[in-house]
Amino acid sequence: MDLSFGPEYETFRAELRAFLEAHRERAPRGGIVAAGGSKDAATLAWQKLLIEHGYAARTIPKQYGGYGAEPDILKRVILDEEFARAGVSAGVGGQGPDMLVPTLLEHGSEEQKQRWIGPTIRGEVVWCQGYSEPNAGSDLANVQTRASEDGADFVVNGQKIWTTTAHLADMMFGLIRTEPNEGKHGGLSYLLIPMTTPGIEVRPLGTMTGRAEFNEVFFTDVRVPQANVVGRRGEGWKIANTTLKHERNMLASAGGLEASFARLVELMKSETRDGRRAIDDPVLRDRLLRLEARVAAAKYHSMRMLTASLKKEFPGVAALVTKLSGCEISHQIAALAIDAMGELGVLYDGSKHLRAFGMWQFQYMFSLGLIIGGGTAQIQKNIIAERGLGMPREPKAA
Amino acid sequence: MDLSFGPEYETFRAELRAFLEAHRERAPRGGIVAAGGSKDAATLAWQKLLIEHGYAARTIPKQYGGYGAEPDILKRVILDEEFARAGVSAGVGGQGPDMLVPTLLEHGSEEQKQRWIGPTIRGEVVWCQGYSEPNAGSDLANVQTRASEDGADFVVNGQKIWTTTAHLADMMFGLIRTEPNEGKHGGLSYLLIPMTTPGIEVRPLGTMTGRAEFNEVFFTDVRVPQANVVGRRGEGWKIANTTLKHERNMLASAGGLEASFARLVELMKSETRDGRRAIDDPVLRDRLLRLEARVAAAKYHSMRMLTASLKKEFPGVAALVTKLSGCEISHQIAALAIDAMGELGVLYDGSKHLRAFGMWQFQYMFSLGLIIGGGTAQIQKNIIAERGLGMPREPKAA
Amino acid sequence: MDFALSDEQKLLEQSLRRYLAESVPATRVREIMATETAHDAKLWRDLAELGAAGVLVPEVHGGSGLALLDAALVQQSLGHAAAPAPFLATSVLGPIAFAAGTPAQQAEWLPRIAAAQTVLGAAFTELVHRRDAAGVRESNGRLDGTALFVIDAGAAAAFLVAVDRARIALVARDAAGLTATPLATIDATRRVAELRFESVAPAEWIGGAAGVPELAARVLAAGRVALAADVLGACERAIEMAVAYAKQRVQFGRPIATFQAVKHLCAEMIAELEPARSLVWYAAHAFDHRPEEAVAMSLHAKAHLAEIGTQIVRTATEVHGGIGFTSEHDLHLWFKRVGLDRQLLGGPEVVRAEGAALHGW
Amino acid sequence: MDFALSDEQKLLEQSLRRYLAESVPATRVREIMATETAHDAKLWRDLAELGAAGVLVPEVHGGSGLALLDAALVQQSLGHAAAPAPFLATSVLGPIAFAAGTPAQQAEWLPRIAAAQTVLGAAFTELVHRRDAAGVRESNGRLDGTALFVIDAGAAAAFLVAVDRARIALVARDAAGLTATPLATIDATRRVAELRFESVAPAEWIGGAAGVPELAARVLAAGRVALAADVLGACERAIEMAVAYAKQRVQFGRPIATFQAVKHLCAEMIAELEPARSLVWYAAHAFDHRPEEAVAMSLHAKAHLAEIGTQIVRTATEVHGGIGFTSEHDLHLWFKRVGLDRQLLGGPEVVRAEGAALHGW
Repeated sequence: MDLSFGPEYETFRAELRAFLEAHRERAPRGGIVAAGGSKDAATLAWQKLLIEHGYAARTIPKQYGGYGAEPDILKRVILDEEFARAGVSAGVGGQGPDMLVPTLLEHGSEEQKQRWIGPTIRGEVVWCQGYSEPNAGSDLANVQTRASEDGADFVVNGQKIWTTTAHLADMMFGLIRTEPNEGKHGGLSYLLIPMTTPGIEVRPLGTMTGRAEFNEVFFTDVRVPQANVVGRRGEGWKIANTTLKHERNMLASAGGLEASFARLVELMKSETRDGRRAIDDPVLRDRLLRLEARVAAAKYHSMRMLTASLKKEFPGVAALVTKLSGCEISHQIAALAIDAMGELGVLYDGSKHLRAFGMWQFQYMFSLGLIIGGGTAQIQKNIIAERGLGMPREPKAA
Repeated sequence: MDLSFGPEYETFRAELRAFLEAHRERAPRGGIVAAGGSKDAATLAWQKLLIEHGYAARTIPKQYGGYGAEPDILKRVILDEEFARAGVSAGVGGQGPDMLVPTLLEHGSEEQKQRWIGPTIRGEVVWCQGYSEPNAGSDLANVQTRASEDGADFVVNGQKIWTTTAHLADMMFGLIRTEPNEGKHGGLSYLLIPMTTPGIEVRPLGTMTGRAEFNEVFFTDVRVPQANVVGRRGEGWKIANTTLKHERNMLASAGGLEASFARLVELMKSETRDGRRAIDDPVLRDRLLRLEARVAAAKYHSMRMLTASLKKEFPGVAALVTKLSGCEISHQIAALAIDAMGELGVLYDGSKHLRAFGMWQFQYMFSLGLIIGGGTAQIQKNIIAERGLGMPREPKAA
Repeated sequence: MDFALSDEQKLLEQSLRRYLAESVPATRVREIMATETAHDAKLWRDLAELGAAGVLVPEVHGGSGLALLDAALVQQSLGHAAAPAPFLATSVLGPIAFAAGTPAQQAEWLPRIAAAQTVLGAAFTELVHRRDAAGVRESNGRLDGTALFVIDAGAAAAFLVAVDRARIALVARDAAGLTATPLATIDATRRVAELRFESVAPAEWIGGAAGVPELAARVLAAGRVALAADVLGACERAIEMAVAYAKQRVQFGRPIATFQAVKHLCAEMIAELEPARSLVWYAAHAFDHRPEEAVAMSLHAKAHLAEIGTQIVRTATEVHGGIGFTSEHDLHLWFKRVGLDRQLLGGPEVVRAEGAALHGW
Repeated sequence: MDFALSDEQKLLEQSLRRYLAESVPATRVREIMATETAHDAKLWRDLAELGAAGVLVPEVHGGSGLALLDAALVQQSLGHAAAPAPFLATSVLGPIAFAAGTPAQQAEWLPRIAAAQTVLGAAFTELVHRRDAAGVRESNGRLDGTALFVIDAGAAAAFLVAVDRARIALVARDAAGLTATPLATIDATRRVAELRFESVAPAEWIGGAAGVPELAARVLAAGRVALAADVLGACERAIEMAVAYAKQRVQFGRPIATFQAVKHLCAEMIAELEPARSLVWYAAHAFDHRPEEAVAMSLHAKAHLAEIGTQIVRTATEVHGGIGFTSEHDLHLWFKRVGLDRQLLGGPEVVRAEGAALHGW
């Protein structure tokens, strides 16, 4: 356990602060949330600057356009802290840099790496993820979107759902059934699909939050070169599972909880009821303290998991539980914020008196969507019990 | 919805109060908890007096030794309230009067009714229940204790567990496998077994509470007349399920929660921390109010269910959920009491400073035992979902 | 004596549910909630014909002259349908308040309520607490200040307004100096507003300018029981939807209703709901028949239903998986309805603190 | 930098676990807890040989000179074994307190702690709060009053005693005027007592009669982290037992581990425990390396582990069904150990209130 910030790190932090101070005017607006689809000139220029200084694409090898540094959690922590403190965009994020790039580094051909990693981390190519389907929600291996061979191409037909940023994306990485005779898991391939291909239609999918964070994507005779398969044909299920593990570095998610908790504290200091601040209500305050402990646990747990992953150690069941708790804590933070505001907490949609643009209700609903998404909590628990605790699978139905 | 206490009921209450005032010295000690195994002269005399006045065995037909009154919930409520208020024993209870007698009334032969109901309600014959076995816990139909025929008798071999009052009981009503070829459910009979029969051994079973509330009962070549089967052979499973429905009238259990909650309030008014009463701590008080609502819901729910059962209406899923919540509330009441006492709350075993003879820790642990007992909470939930909500059973394992 | 709904009550509930199922399905709810006031005059008149709008109005004034339990059953049915109807303010809080009114007030308003010829809004939040700088004060017969979170304000022709946190005034929507501003909430099936008073002359005081002791406590108690009943109905519906969906949705080759985890989620929902239903019945009954318990029981019902309701609509959404999170699917209507119910007239912590104070704890 | 146990720490943990598994199985725990003091001199000496008793004692005094994280790992292993050993008072609170002592005190006590040649009890409850009429006061150099819930009092040769809720005195068990009365708790693996002082001359003050600023906060923080670690170990064990039992117990013709409901109970337990482990590590680390966070993190660790610990031992009991409720089965040893840990040095509500005050909230 060594969390000391030695001189090297203090220097790193000081340089970063100076950099942010000097250049913050060049950063795109919109705070620290990494943009997932914005290709305006300011964003691309800012990302370029960040990569040059090693503040983005930090550990991506130089030959693919990254900064080529060794992984270093403490520097990762410092980066998160300082961008958050400065309230400055941390550059381009999203499913391309966070999910596709690690997958290509592990499974892609040299040609695929050369072609896609650079443009992706620079933000020039935006990706969306095509996993879920109407009948492949928690049962992801039930993917029905299929590709038949036609010369050097695949011809894809079917439908994806819950596809974030599909309306902005240049490319999709998705699971497609290419081997109809190979059973549920063995029949899938991990395919890279240009979103401009004729036959692709993107429709926004409204959710209970009232915003369209997701899309449906329809494929009708969409031609994709067979060369766009990552890894081998029929290995898509295995590769997608690796990608899921890469899903958004865990520190960032814990950092999000910390930031959200800090906003909750501010809220509870400013909202009043009969002139008394919410934070002075002992019952609400007790809930606040419970959450603070949970946020701290999530934060240090993510540091522990990241350490293990950098050391290539297998942390066992401990690695499987992060997802289950993160969204739940976010939901509970929002729930407390709403209760602290009382009737003000149910205002929405640009109402007069609305706090923080309705962020809290949005978070309350959206975090529930996340609890459901990416494999429902029920499936997560199966995985924890079976893979993590070695409990036997349910017997197959007769 | 008619909960009015009309003149008839006020008279009933006044008479009862006068009776309790006049005769309370004749009641056995030990408060209002109905004795389940005490056959001392004072108890039997008290029970006789209660039956004569219609304050016990109230709705049991006269020809079987009861008072023969029509069921009347409000009088039942008044009885519970007034015995509780007076702190006087409500007479003989336990598994004989509460479970066996309703079963005999419904399924017993005329001879069985004549023979057993009178002595049971008078407290002269004490019963224990023989359902659970080491390998038939949540899976009750897995009963292995078996009876082979030998002339007019059965010869019983096997083992029961979790048998309360077995060490005091004259008789057991139990599930015994009499039809080895009839499958899990169809092979059981509901058998009345004299506990004095040679070959029966009762061993106390210690629990985490530190007391022996339960027993194990071992059967070695125990001879029981075949005439002691209630209903028909092989119908034991069906009959036992009726008995489970009779299990201790539900008002009493809600009444127990109310009494326990009242004690909790008293406790929180007397326990202090740095001179401040527990009830003045807003966080503990909030938990108290949450529980008060739950206790009230349980109380009125039990009145609703009792009304339905007296009208012979089927209340559907609503009837299946009582058990799940009752023990849980009891557990939570005790948990709050312990937290309100802090370190004093973990004292036990006659320690100096111990509150209420350690009742709260006992309740905390024992209610957990009850949550587990009588079909674990997990099984209860299956029943609620399948019988109550019509959800399909799990497919059989291949 | 018995603890059950009467045959008449069952009939009322059945006829309402049948009407709402046929005439106000979710598609219709969505149409009504998309209008400016979320008010459907025909639906409102139909409710009058079914005896719902005037359920609490004395027969002499053209109503059914029933009790709060009956009103709670109506509210529950409305919650079950997520029906946009100004029942809470107009048909529950209105008649309860006017019961303390003058004969003239009663004669003027109660028949119109029973016939669904008017809509009332209720500005009672201040009876619970003040948020921000809200507050309506009276001085020299004039009202000044702001009332927040006015219930059923969409199509209201007049407002019942808590003044100085104790008295209740009746103010016409078009009174000089009164401005109503809609406040958008998560639940579009009902309309909440802010009222701004600038030297408004109150049309009337309910029970005289000096106020009626206990009137504030009475309207709050009735309103809270009604909100609890609304949650009850909404949760019934959410559970019905979850169970039905689980039976038809196939994953891993079988209906998800066969998975123990899904079953147990459903079992936990119903196990919470059924005792809560008994509590709501009793709280409503106590309002008319056990006055000494009425306030305490209204607090328990409100707080308890808010807590379990929030949990149930969340669980129902989880059982649905992704589809329950879409705006296309109807489930979120109930999710949001419960969200608003939870906070109106006091969130659960607030209500429990009142309960403790009532006990003298 | 890394957030992980060092190889040395893993080794320490492994050697302790191996020793405890072999030498202090539940059968042995039951034997020791049945004795009057629940103290096993051999076990205590063995812990010294394994470097556990002196884990916090500086090397110059014969200890390992390690940090609170190492001590927490020892405590966690003891919790995992439900081992009866006076580690908390003697080896955690003792060295932390003596660090503020005089060189003479250190030279006298620390080597004996490291060698397991003595046992200390800790009367620190008053630093948190007073229950009943407890309280130890100093007047003219004499101590009077009562200290409740003295930790590890069974075989203690001397007691560290909070006086006037701020200073810490060291009093020999056989001091004139001191009476120790055992208090029986649900957890028989550790012994708690009441101390009665009647004009007792304190043997020593730690850090002088004027007291050491922050010393009280420091011992409390260390003690709370250790108690959190004890819960962590106990819960690990409870989960191991539940998972193992579920794999072998057959009902309805298959191991209950194949039932989704049982699986999910186990998944929920471990999902709570693993992040909590990271929190305990950090809280222990902060004690030595992030002084500005040390107190806050000790409060979080104590309260959070108490809450999830109570839930986990309950769930583990439910997974076991009836057998887990018997005294014959060992599970209740951990159930009760967590029950005592929850309340010692402040229950969760108490600790969270301190946390809020620390924030200035």
